[in-house]
Amino acid sequence: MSTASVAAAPITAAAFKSAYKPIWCPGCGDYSVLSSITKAFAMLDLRPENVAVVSGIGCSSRIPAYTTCYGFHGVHGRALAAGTGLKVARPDLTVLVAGGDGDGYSIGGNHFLHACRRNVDLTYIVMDNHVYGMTKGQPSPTTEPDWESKLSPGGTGLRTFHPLVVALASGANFIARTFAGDPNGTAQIIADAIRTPGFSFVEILSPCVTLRPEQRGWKEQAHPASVATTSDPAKAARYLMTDDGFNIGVLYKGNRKPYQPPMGKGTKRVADLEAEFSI
Amino acid sequence: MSTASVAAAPITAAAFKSAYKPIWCPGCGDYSVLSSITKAFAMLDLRPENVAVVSGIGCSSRIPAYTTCYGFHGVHGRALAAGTGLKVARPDLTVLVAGGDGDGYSIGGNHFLHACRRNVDLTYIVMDNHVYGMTKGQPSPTTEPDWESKLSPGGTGLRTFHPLVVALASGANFIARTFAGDPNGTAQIIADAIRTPGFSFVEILSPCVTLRPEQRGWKEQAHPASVATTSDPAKAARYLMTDDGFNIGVLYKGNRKPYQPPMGKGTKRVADLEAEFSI
Amino acid sequence: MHDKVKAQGGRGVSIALAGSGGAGVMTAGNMLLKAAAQAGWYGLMVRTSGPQIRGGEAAALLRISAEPVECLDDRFDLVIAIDWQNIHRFADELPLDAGSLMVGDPDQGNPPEVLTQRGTRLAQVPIKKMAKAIPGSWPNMIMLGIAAALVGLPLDAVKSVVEAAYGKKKKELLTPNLAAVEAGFASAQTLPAVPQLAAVEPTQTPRWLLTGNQAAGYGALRGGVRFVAGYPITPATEVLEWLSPALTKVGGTLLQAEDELASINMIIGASFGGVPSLTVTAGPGLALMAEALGLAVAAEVPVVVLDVMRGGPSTGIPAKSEQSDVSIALFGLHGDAPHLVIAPNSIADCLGATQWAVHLAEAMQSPAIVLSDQFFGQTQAVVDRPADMHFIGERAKASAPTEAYKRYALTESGVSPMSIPGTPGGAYTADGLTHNERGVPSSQAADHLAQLDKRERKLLRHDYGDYWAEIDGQGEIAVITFGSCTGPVRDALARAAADGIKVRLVSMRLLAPAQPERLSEALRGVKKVLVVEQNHSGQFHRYLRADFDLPGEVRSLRHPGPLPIHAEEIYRKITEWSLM
Amino acid sequence: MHDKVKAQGGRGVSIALAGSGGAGVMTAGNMLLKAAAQAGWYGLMVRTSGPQIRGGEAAALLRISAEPVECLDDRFDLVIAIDWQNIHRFADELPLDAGSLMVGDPDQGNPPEVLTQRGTRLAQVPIKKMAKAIPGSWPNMIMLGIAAALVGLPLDAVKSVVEAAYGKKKKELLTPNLAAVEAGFASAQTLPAVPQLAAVEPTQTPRWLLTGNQAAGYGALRGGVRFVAGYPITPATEVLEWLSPALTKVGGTLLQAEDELASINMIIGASFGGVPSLTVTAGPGLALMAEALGLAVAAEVPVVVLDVMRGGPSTGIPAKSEQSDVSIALFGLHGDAPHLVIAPNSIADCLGATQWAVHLAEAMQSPAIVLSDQFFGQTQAVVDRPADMHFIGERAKASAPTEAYKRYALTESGVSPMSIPGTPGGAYTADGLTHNERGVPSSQAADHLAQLDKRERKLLRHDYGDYWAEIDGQGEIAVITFGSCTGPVRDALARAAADGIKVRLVSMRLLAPAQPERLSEALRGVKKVLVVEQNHSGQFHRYLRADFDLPGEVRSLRHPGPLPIHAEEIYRKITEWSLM
Ligand SMILES: Cc1ncc(C[n+]2csc(CCOP(=O)(O)OP(=O)(O)O)c2C)c(N)n1
Ligand SMILES: Cc1ncc(C[n+]2csc(CCOP(=O)(O)OP(=O)(O)O)c2C)c(N)n1
Ligand code: SF4
Ligand code: SF4
Ligand SMILES: [Mg+2]
Ligand SMILES: [Mg+2]
Repeated sequence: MSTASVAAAPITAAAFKSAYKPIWCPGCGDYSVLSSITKAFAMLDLRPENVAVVSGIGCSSRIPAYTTCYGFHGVHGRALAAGTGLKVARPDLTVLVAGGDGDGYSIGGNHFLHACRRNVDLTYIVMDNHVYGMTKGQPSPTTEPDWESKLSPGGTGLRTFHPLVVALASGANFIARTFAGDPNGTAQIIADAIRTPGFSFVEILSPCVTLRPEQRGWKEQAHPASVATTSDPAKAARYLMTDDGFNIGVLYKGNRKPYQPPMGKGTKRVADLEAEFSI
Repeated sequence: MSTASVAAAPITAAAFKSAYKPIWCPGCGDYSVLSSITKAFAMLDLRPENVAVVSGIGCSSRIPAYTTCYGFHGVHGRALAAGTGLKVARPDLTVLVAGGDGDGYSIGGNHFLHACRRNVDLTYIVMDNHVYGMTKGQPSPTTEPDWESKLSPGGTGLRTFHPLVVALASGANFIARTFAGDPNGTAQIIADAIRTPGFSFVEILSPCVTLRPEQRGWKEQAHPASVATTSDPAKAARYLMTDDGFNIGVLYKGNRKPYQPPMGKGTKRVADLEAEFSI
Repeated sequence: MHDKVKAQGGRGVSIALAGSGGAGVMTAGNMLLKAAAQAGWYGLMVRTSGPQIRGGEAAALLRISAEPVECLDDRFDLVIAIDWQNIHRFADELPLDAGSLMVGDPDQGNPPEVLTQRGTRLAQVPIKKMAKAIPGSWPNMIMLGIAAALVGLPLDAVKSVVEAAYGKKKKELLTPNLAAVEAGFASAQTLPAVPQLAAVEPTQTPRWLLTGNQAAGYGALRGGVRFVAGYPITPATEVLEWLSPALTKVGGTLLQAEDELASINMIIGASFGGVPSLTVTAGPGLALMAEALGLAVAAEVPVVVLDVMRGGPSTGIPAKSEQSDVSIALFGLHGDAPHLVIAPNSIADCLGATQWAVHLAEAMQSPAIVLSDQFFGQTQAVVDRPADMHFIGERAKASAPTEAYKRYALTESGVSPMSIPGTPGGAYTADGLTHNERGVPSSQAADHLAQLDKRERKLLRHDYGDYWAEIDGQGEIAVITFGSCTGPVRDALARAAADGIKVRLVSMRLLAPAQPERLSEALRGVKKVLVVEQNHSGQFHRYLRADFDLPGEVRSLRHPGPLPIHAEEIYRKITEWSLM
Repeated sequence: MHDKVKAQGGRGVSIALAGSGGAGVMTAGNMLLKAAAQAGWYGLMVRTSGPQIRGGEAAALLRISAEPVECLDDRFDLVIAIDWQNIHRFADELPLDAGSLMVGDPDQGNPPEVLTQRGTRLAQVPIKKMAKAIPGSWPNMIMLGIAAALVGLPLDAVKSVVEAAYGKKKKELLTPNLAAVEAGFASAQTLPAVPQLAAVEPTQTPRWLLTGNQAAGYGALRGGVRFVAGYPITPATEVLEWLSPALTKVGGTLLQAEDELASINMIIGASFGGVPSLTVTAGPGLALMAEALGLAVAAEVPVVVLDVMRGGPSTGIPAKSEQSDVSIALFGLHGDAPHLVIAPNSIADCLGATQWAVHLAEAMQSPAIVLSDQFFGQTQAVVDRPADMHFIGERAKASAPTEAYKRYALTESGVSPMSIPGTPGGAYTADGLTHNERGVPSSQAADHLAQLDKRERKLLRHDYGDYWAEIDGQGEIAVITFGSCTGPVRDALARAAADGIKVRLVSMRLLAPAQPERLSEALRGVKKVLVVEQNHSGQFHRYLRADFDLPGEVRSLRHPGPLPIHAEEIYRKITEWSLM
């Protein structure tokens, strides 16, 4: 985590909410996620100008402009790359990368793998609704194999993508799952994720009430994880491999050193480098 | 596995070796891999015309033209996508996808994830030399964090990518590691991989004697896996998480049904579809 | 209703139905179009809505006519609004004038100033109250009735569409909504008049109702495509959604790819396997496909990429039309990478052009990019059943290759018979590296040049026939355009013709390879050339300058999306210029 | 040695050192160049090798001259081969004639017919035997001595380079190899003559020895770049390899990305954070970056992409030069996406042009593509120390933004001050969606047009000064070129001038935005224009047609890589044409 600017007056969650009206459907889980994020920022006593919220494309990826932080609404699937560049170049900022399951696990899968592995001090939030919301209802990697859509009549028949297991396998240092229906719990976990050095991954079950109305039922399915947070990858692996997809909590927290190449510590002037070319 | 055309005369490995002289350095591990592949094809009594070898870009990715099969030498990192399209469109062919660690785990990471998940009946071979050979020595995802190169003086400091764990986490149905220094064992495992339905992944430790001469020492390090092949993902996960990178053998073999959408089983003529547009 | 006026010639009548999202204006619009279609009229309907994913505001923009129509008109005769919520956001898309009529519900307040300031007449109908009075009915059905009555669409035609919609499954909805349509129809009798539809006979020849996205999908199948991989993107997704079940029916298949890089490489792989293949995308996805398209050029693997253009650059305006992917489609590949670029020039032509693209791609073993756009793709239109052009994708295959088989043989036509995996004796490696005739990598200047020559030659030597462009009319002024500007240009030219001004039309279907001789031929005697396109930087105009010798004085008429180029603008430009 | 002849004016002498990979021809070539440089000559050296990753065949191609040289000559004066193994593969790259001299080792057989058939003289030196006779010495040092002697390079100069190389660490190697150099030098005294280097004085002004890839890296640093992300690709990797340690020294950093999609998005992210950023790639990688470059245009985030061009399309010929990414660099983005394209015109200018690109990108908050190529990138040259142009990357920043801060304000210049994260009150969201002045997404036609206008305006209004092109000479014939064709064009023009034919040179450094007025000005009075470029389809020529009005008759001189366009071809074309 980067040093939050410590200021006199405590800051409120409201101070992180912008005046723009979200384009989200009434009831969309992403409203709660937005609340949780702003709460987490307030808990950490951050200042909006020292936080950057970086996203890709999708309903969920609209989130940056709904905060009062610096926002970056990039291209589909590349939020983690943009966030990585930003954080490495500006280690003083708190960088939160956010987006959807399509953005992060489908087109963005490679950056997800390598962000976990690289372990730059970022927090990555995926608002997972098991569907492509923005493009009106195609299966995403986390969509159940039997979910019917125009594009996949009869269902995809594909095994779902297990984000937490993949995150662990590729080296994420902090792995959690939350449910948008519990904004306070989610806020706590996001704050923990930001506080924890290195790459922190928070998968948030965030219902798409429009295209997947049955996800309203998630509030019955989500339940606290039955095991405590572990720092043993092998143990976490075994547990996560049999995870039901609704375990809520911080499931893994490692001790890997964050990756931060030395930026701004150079001792030479550019002109000093000329020597190597001189004849 | 697709039905090998059963022919009268048994075929030899030599029948799968083309006349082109590889561009590889003397001593490169990829020569042995080529031998193993051709041996495996012969063991399975395949016919060259019914096999397609698909690759990306890299030293290792030059392999298609060194066989007498149909070859596809595509763009860097996308071999699995090309192989997937080919196999789904032409389920009668045996499709072997092959390449390097940079091609498969760096630029090609997303296709690796999704090929594992999709479970099309392909065999994917990675000739892993922990380096970018073709571009003369930059670190790949599997390069040790302390390996020095011009691009990463002092080493990358990054955790290595664990291909087998990621394959398991994303749903590969067959996961094995072999060592190029054991061409017969490797051939056996490749044959097993091709025979096993669904997506089979074979990671081959294939030394780059030019850029990583120390890899000649791999022959001392490689050792048979201490556990038997399992079909329990949780067990495999725990084992692979603590794997030393030199366990040789088939480490996981699942029973997932391969994904093959019904190609060529249509019952309607194109003209029949007009009805839906008629006023 | 006051004095009935007939709508002017082919212009027909233009109607906008507006209201908050969920109020059902799209349903009403669809039914109106269908009713008109069944009764013998042509027409089309554009859907437009606000940024909200659901809800927000929406409008159905229709044009119905006795003659075929290929674009919206410049102005609307009639706007009916269930409410005025945020309708100002559509003001640009709703050109009204003093001759137009707005019909609103007095209980929903007044229309926004931006609409009223144009002097448009306003009539009031208590739409919601009327619907409330018929329990179980909806305001949009009242609206449907009003619209039908005002433009002169027979009540029966509308009722039979409503019956077809609710008659089977949702019977309890049928009676009240039929009543609502009738009530709306009746209420219109006292409203000020708008131009009425010219009479038509029920047609004997078959007509279709479909979108350009569906037409393109169907064209792909007609051309022989049996493998599709794609990644959803607005406004192209519906092509994939239409093709997915359709392919299964005809013995093909569709894969949803993890991204566009996968889509394009999947179809190249499938086509290497001998199966004609296609993907569908929009600008951002096309950009991601550029690298692999170069592979398809170099390895000579036929594939078709349908690009349904939308507002750019970057994410731009995903749900609105713009012709701004011309440059990337023509010039967006690295290296010298000649390929095919084809643009349909009407919604119906999305079928023919896509089919042709498959045919050409296969014939020349080349990637083909089809430039459709959001207007074509998502607009529903009534069209004459497109004849099957018999453009079948057929590849020159090496049927009995021998040991000396040269995959990239330097033939005179430039096309080298391709051996398909499974064929004994024909094994070779398809390669993106510069190679010799056998496909063996080479960095020799002679091999490089020979293969570059060959790949250029195969595209240049092909006989594209008359299908390369639609050419119409005579005169010393010519308009050159392509794609969805063709409709407004045709409208403008009809108006000019009515004024006695003769103008030539060249709507180019084949953008690449450029056909400079054919264009010169088409423009013989022309002194003034107007280039019409819907983008900011004049991409088509610059391409014409680069690859053709245009005669006389050349002017560019263009603006970016989301607004279409109106016939009026073109007409004005032409008439002004013709007077000089 | 027989009669000494001095090399003709600026042409200097051209030498090729060839042999199997591992024989050390590159080392010998490097030492020869360094010795010449230290003794006051200019020169350059091109490395070429076969397809093998290691071993195979290799050649060092040198040109050394008393005057600055920017390209290889059309022909070689001297070829020395340690062995003739596979050297026929380089035949195209080794133009010889009856005036040339081949020196070979009689124990290694004869030179290939393709070389001897040109009537070239052959001399024999038992190179390997001579080396064997000096235990611990290598044949390439014999070769070095022969070369130095033949072209008239002082023995001392060569010896001091050898001393510097082995003197410190590998002392045991020094004595035998010095002896080998001396033996080679002595053996040359009986060989037929080749033209000798014109005498030079030791220079007072500083000279550098570097490749274009190093120069570009250093230019980036001078411009202010402090963040680089990149993915290895031939022939661009050395830029990254040079920058990685260099950035650390000056307080910046480099990330190796997982792919090019990551590289470009990483640098956009870093630049959004206020840090001038760059990536480096070649054609295939540039294609992958096209989508995100559109984002940088729309969101107005300055970034620089250095594209070191190689043979295309697709994987093409990775290690050879070609100017075939002109189209994709200029037109490869989707939507209307104006941006900067800059081409260095010499190895030294890789520094200045890259630095300028950083400066322009930052000044206009725009992506800039720098088109270098394999020839520039991987050729080592002796150049005058490039002066620092003081093109510093400086962005207009919103230093004290208020609540009403408009990130995308419609200013007259088109440039809107940018607020950098960390600045209180300046928070906004950088967006690739069409947006209004505040950055709020909008699909209104007016906002779209205003922002498109603004982004076009900021590029067009900028004063690029004289740096936009190198313009030289007078006359009614002009040659327009860019990049690495500039060297051969200059050589050709010098020959033409010697014949009394005046030709104007325009070597364009700024390709986009196009400067049609400036070019017209530069071409005033010109009647014949020759466009010179190294690609197959005339990409530069087509761009000139599209965006400029060229005076008089225009001809295109071009061919694809891997062979450079030779001065001779250009000279012939010009002289022929000047006679018409
Ligand atoms: C390169 C590219 N491909 C495709 C799209 C179209 N697209 C926009 S959002 C989206 C998926 C959104 O799904 P998800 O990330 O799950 O977000 P959600 O809308 O569900 O929150 C897609 C495919 C795009 N904008 N860019
Ligand atoms: C899009 C693209 N980016 C980069 C490259 C350059 N490139 C060629 S091969 C290669 C890496 C090869 O490494 P690996 O896959 O491990 O194969 P190896 O050579 O080690 O067998 C790279 C980066 C390329 N050809 N295309
Ligand atoms: S479509 Fe789904 S994900 Fe998108 S805003 Fe609506 S409810 Fe939320
Ligand atoms: S560089 Fe390494 S991987 Fe490449 S051919 Fe040589 S030994 Fe093999
Ligand atoms: Mg989603
Ligand atoms: Mg490797």
